[in-house]
Amino acid sequence: MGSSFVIRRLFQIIPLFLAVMVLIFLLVHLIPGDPVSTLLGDRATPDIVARANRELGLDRPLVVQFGLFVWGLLHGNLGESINLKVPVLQLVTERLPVTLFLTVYAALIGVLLAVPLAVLAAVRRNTWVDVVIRGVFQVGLSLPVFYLGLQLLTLLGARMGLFPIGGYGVTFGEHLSHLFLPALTLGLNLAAVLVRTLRSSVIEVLTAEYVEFARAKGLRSSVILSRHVLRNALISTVTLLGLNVGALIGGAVITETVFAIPGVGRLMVDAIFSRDYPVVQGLTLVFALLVSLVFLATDLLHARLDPRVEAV
Amino acid sequence: MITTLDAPRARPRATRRRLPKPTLVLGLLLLALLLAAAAFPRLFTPFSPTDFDYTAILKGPTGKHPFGTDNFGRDVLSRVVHGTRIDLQIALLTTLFPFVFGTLLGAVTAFRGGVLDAVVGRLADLVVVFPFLVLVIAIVAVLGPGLTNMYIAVSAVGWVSYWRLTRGEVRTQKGAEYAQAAQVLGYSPSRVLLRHLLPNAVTPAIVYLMTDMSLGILLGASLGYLGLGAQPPTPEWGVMVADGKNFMVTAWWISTFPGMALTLAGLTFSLLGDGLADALRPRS
Amino acid sequence: MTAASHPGHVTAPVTGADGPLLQVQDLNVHLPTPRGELHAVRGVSFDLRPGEVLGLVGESGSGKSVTLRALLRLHPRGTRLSGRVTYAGQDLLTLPDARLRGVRGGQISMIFQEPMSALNPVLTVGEQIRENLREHTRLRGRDAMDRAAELLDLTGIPSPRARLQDYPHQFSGGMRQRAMIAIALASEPKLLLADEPTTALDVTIQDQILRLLLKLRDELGMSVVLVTHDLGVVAQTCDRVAVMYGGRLMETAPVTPLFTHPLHAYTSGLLRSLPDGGSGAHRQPLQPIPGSPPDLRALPAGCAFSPRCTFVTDACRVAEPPLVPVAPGHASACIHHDRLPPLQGQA
Amino acid sequence: MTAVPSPIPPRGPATPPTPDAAPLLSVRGLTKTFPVRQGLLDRWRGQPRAAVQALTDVQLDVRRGETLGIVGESGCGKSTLARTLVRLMPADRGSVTYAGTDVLALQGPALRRYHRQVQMIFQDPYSSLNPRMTVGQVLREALTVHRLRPPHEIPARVTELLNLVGLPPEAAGRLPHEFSGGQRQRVGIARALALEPECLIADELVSALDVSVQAQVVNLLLELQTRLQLTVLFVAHDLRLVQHLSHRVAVMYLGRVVEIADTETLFSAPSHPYTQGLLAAAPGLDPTRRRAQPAIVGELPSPLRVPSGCAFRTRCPHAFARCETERPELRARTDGQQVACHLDTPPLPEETRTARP
Amino acid sequence: VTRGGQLTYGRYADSLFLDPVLNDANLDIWILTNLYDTLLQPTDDGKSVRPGLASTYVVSGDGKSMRLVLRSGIRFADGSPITSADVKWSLDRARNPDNGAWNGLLESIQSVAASGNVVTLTLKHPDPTLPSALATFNSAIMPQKLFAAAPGANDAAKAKAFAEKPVGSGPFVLSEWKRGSYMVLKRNPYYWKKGEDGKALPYLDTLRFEIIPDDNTRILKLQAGEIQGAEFIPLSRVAELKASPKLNMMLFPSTKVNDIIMNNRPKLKDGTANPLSDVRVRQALNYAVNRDALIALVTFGTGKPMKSYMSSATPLFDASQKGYTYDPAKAKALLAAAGYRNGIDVTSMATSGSADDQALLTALQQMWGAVGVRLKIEQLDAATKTARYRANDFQMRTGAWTDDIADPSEITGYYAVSGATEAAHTGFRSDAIEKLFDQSQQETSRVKRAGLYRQIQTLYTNAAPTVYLFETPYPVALTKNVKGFIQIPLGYNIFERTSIEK
Ligand SMILES: Nc1ncnc2c1ncn2[C@@H]1O[C@H](COP(=O)(O)OP(=O)(O)OP(=O)(O)O)[C@@H](O)[C@H]1O
Ligand SMILES: Nc1ncnc2c1ncn2[C@@H]1O[C@H](COP(=O)(O)OP(=O)(O)OP(=O)(O)O)[C@@H](O)[C@H]1O
Ligand SMILES: [Mg+2]
Ligand SMILES: [Mg+2]
Repeated sequence: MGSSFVIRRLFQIIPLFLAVMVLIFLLVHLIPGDPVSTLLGDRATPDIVARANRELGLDRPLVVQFGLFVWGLLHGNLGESINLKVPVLQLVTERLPVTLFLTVYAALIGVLLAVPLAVLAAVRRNTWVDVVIRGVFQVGLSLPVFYLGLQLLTLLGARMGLFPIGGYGVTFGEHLSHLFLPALTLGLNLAAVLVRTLRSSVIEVLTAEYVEFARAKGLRSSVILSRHVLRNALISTVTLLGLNVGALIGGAVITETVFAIPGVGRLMVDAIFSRDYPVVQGLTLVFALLVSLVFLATDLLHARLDPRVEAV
Repeated sequence: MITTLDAPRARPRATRRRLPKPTLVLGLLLLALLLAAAAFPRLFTPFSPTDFDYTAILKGPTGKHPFGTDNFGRDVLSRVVHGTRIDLQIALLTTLFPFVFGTLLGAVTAFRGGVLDAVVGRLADLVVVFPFLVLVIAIVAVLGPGLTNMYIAVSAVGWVSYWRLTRGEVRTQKGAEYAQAAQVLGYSPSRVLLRHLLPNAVTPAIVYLMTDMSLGILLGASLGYLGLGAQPPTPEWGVMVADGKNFMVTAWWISTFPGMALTLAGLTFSLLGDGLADALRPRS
Repeated sequence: MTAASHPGHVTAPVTGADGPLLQVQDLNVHLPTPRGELHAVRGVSFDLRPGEVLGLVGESGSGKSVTLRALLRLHPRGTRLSGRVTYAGQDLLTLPDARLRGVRGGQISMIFQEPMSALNPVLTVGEQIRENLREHTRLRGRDAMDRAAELLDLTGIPSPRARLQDYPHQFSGGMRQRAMIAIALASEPKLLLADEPTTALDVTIQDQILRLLLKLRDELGMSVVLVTHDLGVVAQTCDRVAVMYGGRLMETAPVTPLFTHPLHAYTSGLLRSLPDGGSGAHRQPLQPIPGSPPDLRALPAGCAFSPRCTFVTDACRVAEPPLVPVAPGHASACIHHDRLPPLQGQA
Repeated sequence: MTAVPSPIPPRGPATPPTPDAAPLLSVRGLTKTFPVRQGLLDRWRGQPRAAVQALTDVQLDVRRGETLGIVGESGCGKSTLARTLVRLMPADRGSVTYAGTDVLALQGPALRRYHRQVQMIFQDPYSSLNPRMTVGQVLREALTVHRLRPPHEIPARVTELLNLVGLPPEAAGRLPHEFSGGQRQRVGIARALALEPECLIADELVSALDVSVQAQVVNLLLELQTRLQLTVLFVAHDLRLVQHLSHRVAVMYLGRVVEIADTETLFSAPSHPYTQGLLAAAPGLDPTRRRAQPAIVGELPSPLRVPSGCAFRTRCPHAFARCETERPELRARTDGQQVACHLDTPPLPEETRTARP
Repeated sequence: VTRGGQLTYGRYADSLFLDPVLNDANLDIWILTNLYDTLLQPTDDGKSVRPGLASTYVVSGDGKSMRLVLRSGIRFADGSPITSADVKWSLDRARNPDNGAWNGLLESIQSVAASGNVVTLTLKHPDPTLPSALATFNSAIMPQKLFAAAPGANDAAKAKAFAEKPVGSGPFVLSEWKRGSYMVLKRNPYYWKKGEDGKALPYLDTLRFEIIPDDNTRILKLQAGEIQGAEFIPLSRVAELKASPKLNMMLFPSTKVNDIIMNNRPKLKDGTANPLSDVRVRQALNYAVNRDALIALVTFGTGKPMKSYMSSATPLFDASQKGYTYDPAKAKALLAAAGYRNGIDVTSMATSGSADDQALLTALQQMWGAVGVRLKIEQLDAATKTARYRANDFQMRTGAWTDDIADPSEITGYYAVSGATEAAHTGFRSDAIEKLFDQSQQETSRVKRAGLYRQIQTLYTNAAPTVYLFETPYPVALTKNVKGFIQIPLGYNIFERTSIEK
């Protein structure tokens, strides 16, 4: 695989980014309402609004604003939040790690839950074990994130006092314990998606001829499961994870609200609602970059796991 | 005239009239229940879903109100039952356009390939790198909240999955010999595509459609939580769950029953999806 | 029960050992299917001498693979097996799992039709060979490495040490089949079960692989059960042949008599339906067996071949004829075996 | 002969077509490559880097009324050739002329007319029929789309077609999965015949069928060809079948035609070392005659990296320096045989067949 | 009282900009006085003022100047003394018409003179609201030197930098701020005010604000003891938390009024005729509201009916005001009289995602439906709603108001007087009210002002430019051991006397 592969892929991201940029710029500026009105509240007089607009450069033609946005971008400047009056880059560096932590944590929990259970369900397919596993995850798939989150929070957090309620904490250990419930919430949702697909892919692997060949070689079941089945099942897991990362980050928007986590998801929603253009634009680009990188990482990981991918 | 060399051997009739799978049967039964609730809500409950009853605010489940009442004294059962219509509508309308458009586009781009395929592919990339919910929120913010705009927003994003599924399937099926035969028989591309390829390539999309329907309801709920979904006093399950969350401690029934309805609908669609996957698979 | 446990043998050409290596008696396999059990293998009996290559032929769905897999109990969950499979004095059908594992891949190895799907795509060929060595030998580390290279070399793969690091997809079809054979040979088995090992290959490669099998048989003295539906392969490779139809053995015979004097209507029909392969274009009608291969769910009463048989009489439809010895080393389940016309151009 | 009653009265050998007639179908310099793409998710797919050389400068003629057999190892481009001839695939280079018209340039109605004349029948009995259409629908569609019969005559024609391929009329109401493999191939043939073509291209028509059924379909093809004066391109890898059916045979290796000759010549005096090896490698039915040595050694090269010069040189026992640098062209030998080999008469491999008891 | 300790207080959203002059939002305003001190301070009931950094203030006889004397020994949180120059600079900055949205409160000041510890304000005209204005956040006294030392080319840039780590003279000083997550305030050791024990306030060592947007989560954290106080308890949970033995559920009186703001113009923005331009229709809508039921449904019994456009906690609220009673018959009659026998269709904008707006409008739909008014709810996100409102492009909207200054002039200027914002964008205009208001703005006699305001309130109620709904308190829940916290009617959270008892 090599660096050329990575470089080529990175180059492909550039036109995508241009498009994302134009789209998001148009989108946010099409939204009725403006940041100043929102900021200043009902009572601000037209003078005050006009002055604020002038100060923020929002009275200029859209094309000029777009040009300035791109110009800033080229200089590594994502602009400054109208609302919070801090550079967007600062917001991103402060909050992105939180969301990343949450997303990775959730993905981990989701995979750790889904993989063994999906394998179990596949091995015991059409028995009650299978039915129970699939049933439970079906429920998980049908419940809104915020509902699931609040229920977990009430039960495991408040009633049983097992986990802190919300927040992010300061140390790594605190992150782990604070983010456990939100990560579990997201992870359960993800696991529900994973189990469905993974189960059938494990069944497929289990009936593959190389598994039969492995049995014919006299290998014990544990070896067959861990070496032959799981490794292949992981390939589809990785692909699926990659494809779901957008949804995972999307789900973080609501989870972050419920669990009072200062991540980019909540920031994004707030920014949309308050028409904080620079924040929306900056964050969207960061999101897009992130998702693209995740796709790239998925591909690379896939290529590592599956030697066929790199063929030719 | 060549005489018949061997008598065609029809498979035993049982093969054809095979009973549908239990999953499909259960799914259809549940769907029937949901449709009945949507069509004739009054059969299930005498109360209006929107009328207030100041004398019965936040009352727990009783014989009169089996699911209790909410903070306006509205009967939760009748709100859940009347919500069926809205939620089935959400399930349908959040997925209908993406399904039809995405599937057709997928079929056409896979069949045609070339520039069209590449352009649509880039477009799909664009949609995919945006976090789904964020994009939907942004679009709803542009258009204003409410179900109709939610449908528009979801459609703008949702077609990609169908496009991808159908495109992949058509690309596979395109190689199948029956499809090549249709081309060699001199059929027009549209006939080959619509009459031969699409019916054989649409199954994964239909199966996904079922999952997507429950995802649609969930999305409605999430947008409801953010205030962008169904508007009051419309009884919509997701919004009911969201509204009820403030009463989760004091009046659990307000959010629990709509939550169960959501799960039931999700289960229905997923059973139907599994069942349809079986039923639609041509036997060979 | 049939009398098939004592059909005679061609003298095994290589080893002089007497007594069968493997003895299969009245093997029955009931497979679970969504539409109820399927009786896929019905009372199959045969035995196998050391160093012998037995061909198991028959059309698609006749039960060849199921028979072969049943020998090692490689059947789907819910399958019912009955009968006896005696190997080295033990019944493989009742052997405890742990001991069976030692036989599987150790004493008796198996190879499959599709090398691409039988090799795990995500493990290197070397890993897949060493896996077998770890299970059945005491070789570890370097030694295992060396042995693996040796095995690849034995199957005729050039620069074997380097190829150990390759993944199956980096091999060509013929090399994959060789690699699978190398894996199967890792434990120096006494018996190789080969399920259509060359069907997916080109004739020139098929030629090489079959030749390789015969060479290994000669060098290592192992026996081979070769499942195939290609009569040419049988003619070129096997010492003895068992013909299956509808889950039963129809005829067992040394290879030459089978091709010259088939003693079952089905075998005869099969050979007759093939183009005779003279020197030029013939463009004359062939002589097909009418009808289509049987559906195991709807077998006729009596002989399974009776609906397609040109020699059928009422007697054929009464009961399934047993496989009985009809000539030295030659057994047939055809009650009209003595009334079959000779094959054209032979005899 | 046997006592097996044959439904088709045996005939004498079919008269070979007149060799001097202008070819019905003529292929010149046909070349086709498949770029191999790399990558995982479609959207990130990169630029083509390598290409499968499926057909290289293929050159052959098919005469009216004859059966031309095409043999060769798997992946040598037989199917690609067949598909290119019926315009299922565009060619990179070269020309295909059918009765004087340039096939590769046909468009719209002209292409439809061509398809009425040249039909293809397919290998896979399971995938060559639309699983959702009954046999009747399949045949009716062919008849209606091309307006071959007025609507009221269509049912009768469907029955007639079914009859032609030996299926009963009630087969029209069944779905493909209700038929056996051999019957499906008959349906496939009926579908092709619905257009009343002059030329049939049969790609591995019977390869997927059981031996006992193969002969049924082969007989049907023979019968139809004689009755309807069809020209047939018979693609197969079973040498015995090809030998039985074809007037002439073309041998392909890695995308190239290496030898064409009439069947008699090719099977009795193969000229190209590959043809020789191929014939030798085919397992004969006589257990008493076994060869001790492999017919050809070495693996088939990857079509992505076709050897320079003569593609067969890596496995050829007679290869010499020129084979590596210069590609041998297909040249006519005196007896109407065309061979692509630098050696005029490569020695036949020595007779290594050994008799066994 | 117990001294020391840390109080963690759950807020629903984070502050935005901690500059007293340039800020815009309640999120800032309501905690600013913990960081910045003012010359005067509002009393706990929010109805009058008391000395702050200035120990005394005297208004001249003609009402055209004010003299304030600074306390001695007062210091900023960094230990530097507060001088009258700081005061002059701060007030000049606060009243600069180019600065922020609040400079109008100090509009009457002609000039500020500082000498020694005396500050003299010269006024353009007598201004009865000035003491209140000097007790308002935007007149906070800031350290001129530190501000000038902040990086930045102009006032705006410096303000931005300064507000990241502000230093004032309030009871606390900002020590750490992680935006959107938490804010830590430390005790200001130089604070001048003394506590019950005679030692300097505040009692707490640390005050920590945690940002917890979700109501339920905030409550769960409080119940789990992870935080000691939580603001904006949903009113639906008040009864439940009141019953909790571990918590003090506080309902602090507020100046918050909840109403429906109507467009009184004859035509709507899209050109259609607007029935709400008829005073009878507007009155009918007021009569058709069952406020008691609303209070039960929407505020869960915590609110009280509005009797005037201003809250009963606003100074000079006229206790004799009756507002509107619930009288559907009269409402129908008025509608009929206005010619709308078949009822009318109206649309109200609501803030999407606001459970209160939803509950309120759902209830109003029912009540108005009973008299033939068909209400359509149009949910818009806050930004769109504000933009539409500001452009007068609406028919009705949910409205809420909280006073920022302890004086009725602010709300009156916004609601009743057709200034720059056209009487809360209603388009309502009453010459009588305009005249009375002008008078009241120069009237220094509290009694006379009260009389003027009584007339204004009566006139306003009769003209009914808005639909009166209810007043709601500030619901704050604290653990039982938290003492001395107060949220005054203006919304300020006052932690200076808060302590955590053992
Ligand atoms: N796992 C299974 N479950 C159910 N039925 C099976 C299973 N495996 C095989 N069968 C059925 O058992 C019968 C015998 O199958 P088997 O695979 O032994 O045939 P075969 O002779 O090997 O044919 P082929 O030449 O096609 O490989 C067939 O009817 C097949 O459909
Ligand atoms: N659509 C395609 N895309 C890429 N490569 C292809 C495609 N079709 C065929 N090929 C490649 O072209 C080469 C020739 O293939 P083709 O199918 O013509 O061979 P064949 O002679 O018909 O083989 P077989 O006997 O296995 O049917 C092969 O290497 C094949 O992998
Ligand atoms: Mg088999
Ligand atoms: Mg082919």
